[in-house]
Amino acid sequence: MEPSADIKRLPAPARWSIPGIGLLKGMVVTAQNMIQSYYRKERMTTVQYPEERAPISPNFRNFPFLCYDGEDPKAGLRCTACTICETECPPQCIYIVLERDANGKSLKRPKVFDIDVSVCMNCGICAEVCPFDSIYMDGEYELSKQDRFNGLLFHLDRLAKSADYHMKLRPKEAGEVAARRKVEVDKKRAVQAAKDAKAQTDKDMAKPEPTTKGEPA
Amino acid sequence: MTALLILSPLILLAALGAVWLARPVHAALLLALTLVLTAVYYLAIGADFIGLVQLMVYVGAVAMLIVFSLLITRSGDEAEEIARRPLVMVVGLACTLPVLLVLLHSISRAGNLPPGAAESPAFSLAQLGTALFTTHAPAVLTVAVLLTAVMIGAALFARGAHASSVHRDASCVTEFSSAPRHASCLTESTRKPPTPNDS
Amino acid sequence: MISDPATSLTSAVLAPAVDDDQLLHVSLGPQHPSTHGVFRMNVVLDGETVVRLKPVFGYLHRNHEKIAEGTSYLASMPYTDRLDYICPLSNNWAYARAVEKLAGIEVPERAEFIRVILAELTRLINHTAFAGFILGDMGAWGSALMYAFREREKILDLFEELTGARMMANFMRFGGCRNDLPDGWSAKVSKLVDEYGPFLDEMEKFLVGNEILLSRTLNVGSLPKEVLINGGITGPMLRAAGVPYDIRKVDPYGIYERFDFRIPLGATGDCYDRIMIRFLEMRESLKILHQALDQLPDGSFIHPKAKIRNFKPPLGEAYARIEGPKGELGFHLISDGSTRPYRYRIRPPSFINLTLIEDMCLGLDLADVVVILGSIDIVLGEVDR
Amino acid sequence: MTPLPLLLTLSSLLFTLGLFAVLTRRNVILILVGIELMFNAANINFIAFWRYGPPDPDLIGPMFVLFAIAIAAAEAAVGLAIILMGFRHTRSTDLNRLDSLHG
Amino acid sequence: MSLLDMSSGGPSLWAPEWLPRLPQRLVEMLLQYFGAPEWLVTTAGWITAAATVVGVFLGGFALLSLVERKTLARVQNRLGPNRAGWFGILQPVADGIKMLTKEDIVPAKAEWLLHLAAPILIVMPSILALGVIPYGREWTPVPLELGLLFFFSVGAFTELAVFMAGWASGSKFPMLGAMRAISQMVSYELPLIITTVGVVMITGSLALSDIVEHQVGFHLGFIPKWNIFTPWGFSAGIVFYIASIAEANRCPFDLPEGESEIVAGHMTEYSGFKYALFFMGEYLGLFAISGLGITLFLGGWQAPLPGLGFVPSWIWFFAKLVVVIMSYLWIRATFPRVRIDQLMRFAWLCMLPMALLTIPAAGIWVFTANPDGSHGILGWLTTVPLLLIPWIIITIIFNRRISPATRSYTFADS
Repeated sequence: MEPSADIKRLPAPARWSIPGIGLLKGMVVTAQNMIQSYYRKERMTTVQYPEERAPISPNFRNFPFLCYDGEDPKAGLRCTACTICETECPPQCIYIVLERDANGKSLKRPKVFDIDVSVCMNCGICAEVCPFDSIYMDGEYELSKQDRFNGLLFHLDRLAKSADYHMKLRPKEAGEVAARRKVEVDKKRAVQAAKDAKAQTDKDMAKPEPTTKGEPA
Repeated sequence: MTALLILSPLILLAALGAVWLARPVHAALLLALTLVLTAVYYLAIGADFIGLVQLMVYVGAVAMLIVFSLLITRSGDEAEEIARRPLVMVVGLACTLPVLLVLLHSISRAGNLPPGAAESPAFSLAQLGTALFTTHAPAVLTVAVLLTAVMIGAALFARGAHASSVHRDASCVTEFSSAPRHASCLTESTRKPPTPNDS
Repeated sequence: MISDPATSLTSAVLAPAVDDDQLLHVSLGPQHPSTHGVFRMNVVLDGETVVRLKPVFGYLHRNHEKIAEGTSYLASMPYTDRLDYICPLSNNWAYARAVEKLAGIEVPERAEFIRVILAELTRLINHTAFAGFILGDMGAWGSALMYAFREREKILDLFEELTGARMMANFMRFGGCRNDLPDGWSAKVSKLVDEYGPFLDEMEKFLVGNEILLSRTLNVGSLPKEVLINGGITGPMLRAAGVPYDIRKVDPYGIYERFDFRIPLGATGDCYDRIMIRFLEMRESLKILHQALDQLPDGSFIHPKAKIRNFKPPLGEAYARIEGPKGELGFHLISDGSTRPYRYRIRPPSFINLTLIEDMCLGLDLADVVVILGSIDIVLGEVDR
Repeated sequence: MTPLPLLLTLSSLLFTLGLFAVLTRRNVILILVGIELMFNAANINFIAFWRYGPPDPDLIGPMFVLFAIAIAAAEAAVGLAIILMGFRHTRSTDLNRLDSLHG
Repeated sequence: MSLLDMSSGGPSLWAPEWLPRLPQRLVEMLLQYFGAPEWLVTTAGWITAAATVVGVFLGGFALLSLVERKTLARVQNRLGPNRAGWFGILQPVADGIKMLTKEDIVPAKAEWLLHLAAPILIVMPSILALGVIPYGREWTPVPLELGLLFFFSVGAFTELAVFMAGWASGSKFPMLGAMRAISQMVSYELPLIITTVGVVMITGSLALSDIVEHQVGFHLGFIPKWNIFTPWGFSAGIVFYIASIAEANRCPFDLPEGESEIVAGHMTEYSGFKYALFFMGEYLGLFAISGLGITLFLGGWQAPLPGLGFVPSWIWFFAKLVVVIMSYLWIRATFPRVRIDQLMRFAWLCMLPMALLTIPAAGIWVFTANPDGSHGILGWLTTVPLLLIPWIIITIIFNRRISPATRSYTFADS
């Protein structure tokens, strides 16, 4: 790579100029900007925030939320407390405790799911790594709190948001997820139904299984 | 008379401070105060033009020059205690007190000056101008020559000083292009001993 | 170590012997309006002339490299955004390239195009903001800065639409990008690229002939080529001095070989050249953007086998570099076969460019220090890491 | 009573103070301060005699003060230039260290 | 005797020309009505007149601080302060409350007396200087015979105040700022004063109202006989304008407080109300120096075109003031700051010679005047080359020194 002979002068400095011409040109530019700021939208891009809000793109991500199906946040929570997000989270702002029944058996749902949003850096890796379509990035942004510690530590009740909310927030992504989940759930239902039918036909004593849903761990 | 009675103690106090105070900047500022108060007195007795010129030249130029020199030479912070050097004190007083006595003596003997001479009315600017360019024209010319000489002289002094410091000289820029001389500047820049401020 | 003092740069400036107590020790920073962050320079002044200058780094040290050695490869990606936060996407790219080299991952063509587009947009952002910042350092009351930020905002809006965040993009993935371009995004970029030329014209009209700017920058802060090369300076600073070194040309990466663009070179390497080189580079970036947008192929935006979780590159070592807007940005990774890098090291252009600041500033005014610092174009997030 | 004697006393005191400063100060710039005080004392005398002395139709008193002010300014400028020159050589404004006549 | 008796001499109380003096006249009449002694009436009248001027310009200061921010914001494509009150009209009040309620910090190393005196001393001369400017045909607050000299004499205190602020703070940035300020002010005061000498020579008076009266009338029926429209006056006006920017510490000569280099210069260690006083002093000084420039070169309170005499004269003065100050704002929004050595070189090698040349040019202009006061071709033929040739020389030197044309950029082949 060698300098070529292709010599090009930059816009123009004339060999002779009257002192002050360059400054006057600059003043013309500023004057143009000032006048055009009154009638050209590209010049005056200010959005007066609390009254008007700039549109948020569907991709915008802020802090994570947990998605649940149906009406009940407790019952419909997709999260299985697998702690993948907890381990992958770069600033380690997620804290999960698995809920167990009296026998110590995993109930596959979180007893505690905390996200410290004062630590979270909105990277979205938790949403990316989640295999259960449970955690997504929220678009909510007015989150300032008087209480710096407890106010910014989001618990499960604060984090859980319905699938409808997700659908409203990011229709495309949520639509894909919903379609995929529907297929999966249908398949699972079919498998389950087949299994149930088989069990029924075996007609042996099979305890009536609650048809909640079982996600593969 | 009232003005004088009010102002003269202030003038003397300020002058005393200018002579006595240890920190040079205080002394310079009190000199400025002395000159300002004197100018106020001039204004009070009707010598408006002189008073304003005194303000402009002494406060605006001379005091500023002195203060600026103190800043440049960074002697603004050193205290200079006359009182700590008794010998100097004694010699100084020994030399100045006789002068003061002689002056006061001659003033006290000058009682036979025309007493209470008709107070000169405040002069007008036109009067002053006329006098300046007729009666005193040679003096004006002389002062003009003097001031020109001073301006050139001061400029030459300053210029000589400028040339002696390497600061932003054209040669500095051209020297940069002679690479071999400065190939060492990477190591050179770390050569300085640590300064107290570096910690 | 010390050569003949008579020939050394510093002693030439210090020619009149100066007592140390006559000098003024000023600490520029860490809280100072124009140190571009928490950076500190211990300046020793004779009058207003700099006789010594010692940069003090580390006020923004965040232990990034060590943290990265304790987390998975992917978890370091969002941290690279925070290195040079003016241009996060080129940091993403450099890191992604290093990991791809380490693991031998192929990148689909479309992803390469997306990366080039983003990197060149980032270059536009950086150089535009640079012009504003340096004018601010010179004391222009923010007009140029505001114009620059106005245009930068437009690009940031596009980034937000694509990556979900304006600055902290976290967009590149090993083997591609995180998501595909949204509908109509490339059309918006085309429109922006078309409008950027007139904006650059306006900025050049505003700045190029400005007599005060000329007198502040001409012959200020230049160093001989050899010193710059020995000091490891890269990027526009080096090219302003006339050294044809641009990694996009000398060690082409990605798909830069397919594009037709040129590398502008200055002659003296003073602050004025540094400004002008950046303006010329922006024009070349626009050319690249035009070509890339025209040729943007369809296809996958990420390698189908790219792993997100449990990513374990084979044992080995890789160094990958790109031509970041500020210079050569490189990542050196050593893998021990686990999910975490054994060694993670960044070559930050801001930091290395900053190391020669004393040599550039000696013998100049305090006001020049600020301009020179501005012309180096540092971001403290990258300097201190 | 005419304030003339009072004014003359004031100016003598000022003059003496200036003289004392010139004799005792070590810093060259402060010696200049003393000289300015002495100039000022002389000026007060001129004004005093113009104002309270015999009639002065030619305005000799104010005229003298004008010229004195001009010359004092010139003197200060040149004096300080010389001091700064000396300062560049010796890095000091102490009179005791400005004793060599060569650079 | 009626309170609003018009027969007591002087023009009508309600005449627009006398409007600015209305408070003074009202106070005088009120006191006369209650039979106050003569000296009290006069003194109270003077105090009211002074208070009027100070009030007008303090209001102007508040307004300018808002207008400056709004204008700069518009130039930079922002909106500027618009939250306090309608269009941000209450922003100065909000600023004032903020400044007043802030903690007043005196550094431990500061000399508290000088530290306190500096902001006061910086406001005082500006207010004093505002007193002698003729704002209208009937409105010169203090019609001094030595008005011009008075203006520059009190202006000398500004430098002293800046020095005191810088030195008494006991800190390094203020010290650097003070050194810059002193060298800058001393250097630019010289051309500033010298350019006014030409005006004084033409007018033959140091009284500012005489200077305005001398510029009355129109050439050819429509070009005002302002000093700026003469060759020497044009040159002097340019020099005066540049020097006044420097004297008012405005961009591009705002080195003493150059915030990107020395934080805030001499004001670094100030806070709260003292800091506000510095700003007040700066803005009042800006008003004063622009007012002086208008008086000397732009015809003071006179209308710019014939037939506009029906508008009260003080309105013209303030209109001109607005134009001049807007030009300062425009410059501030555009220019970078110069460096200290360039500033000094510019002052001594360009401003001072050009200022000095206006004196002989003005002298020639007086000598070549026709007996009726008009100027023939001779005056133009002699003064124009006298002033133009140095400008050309300066242009040539300038082009040698900084020319972007010497720069060329190559492109590397791949």
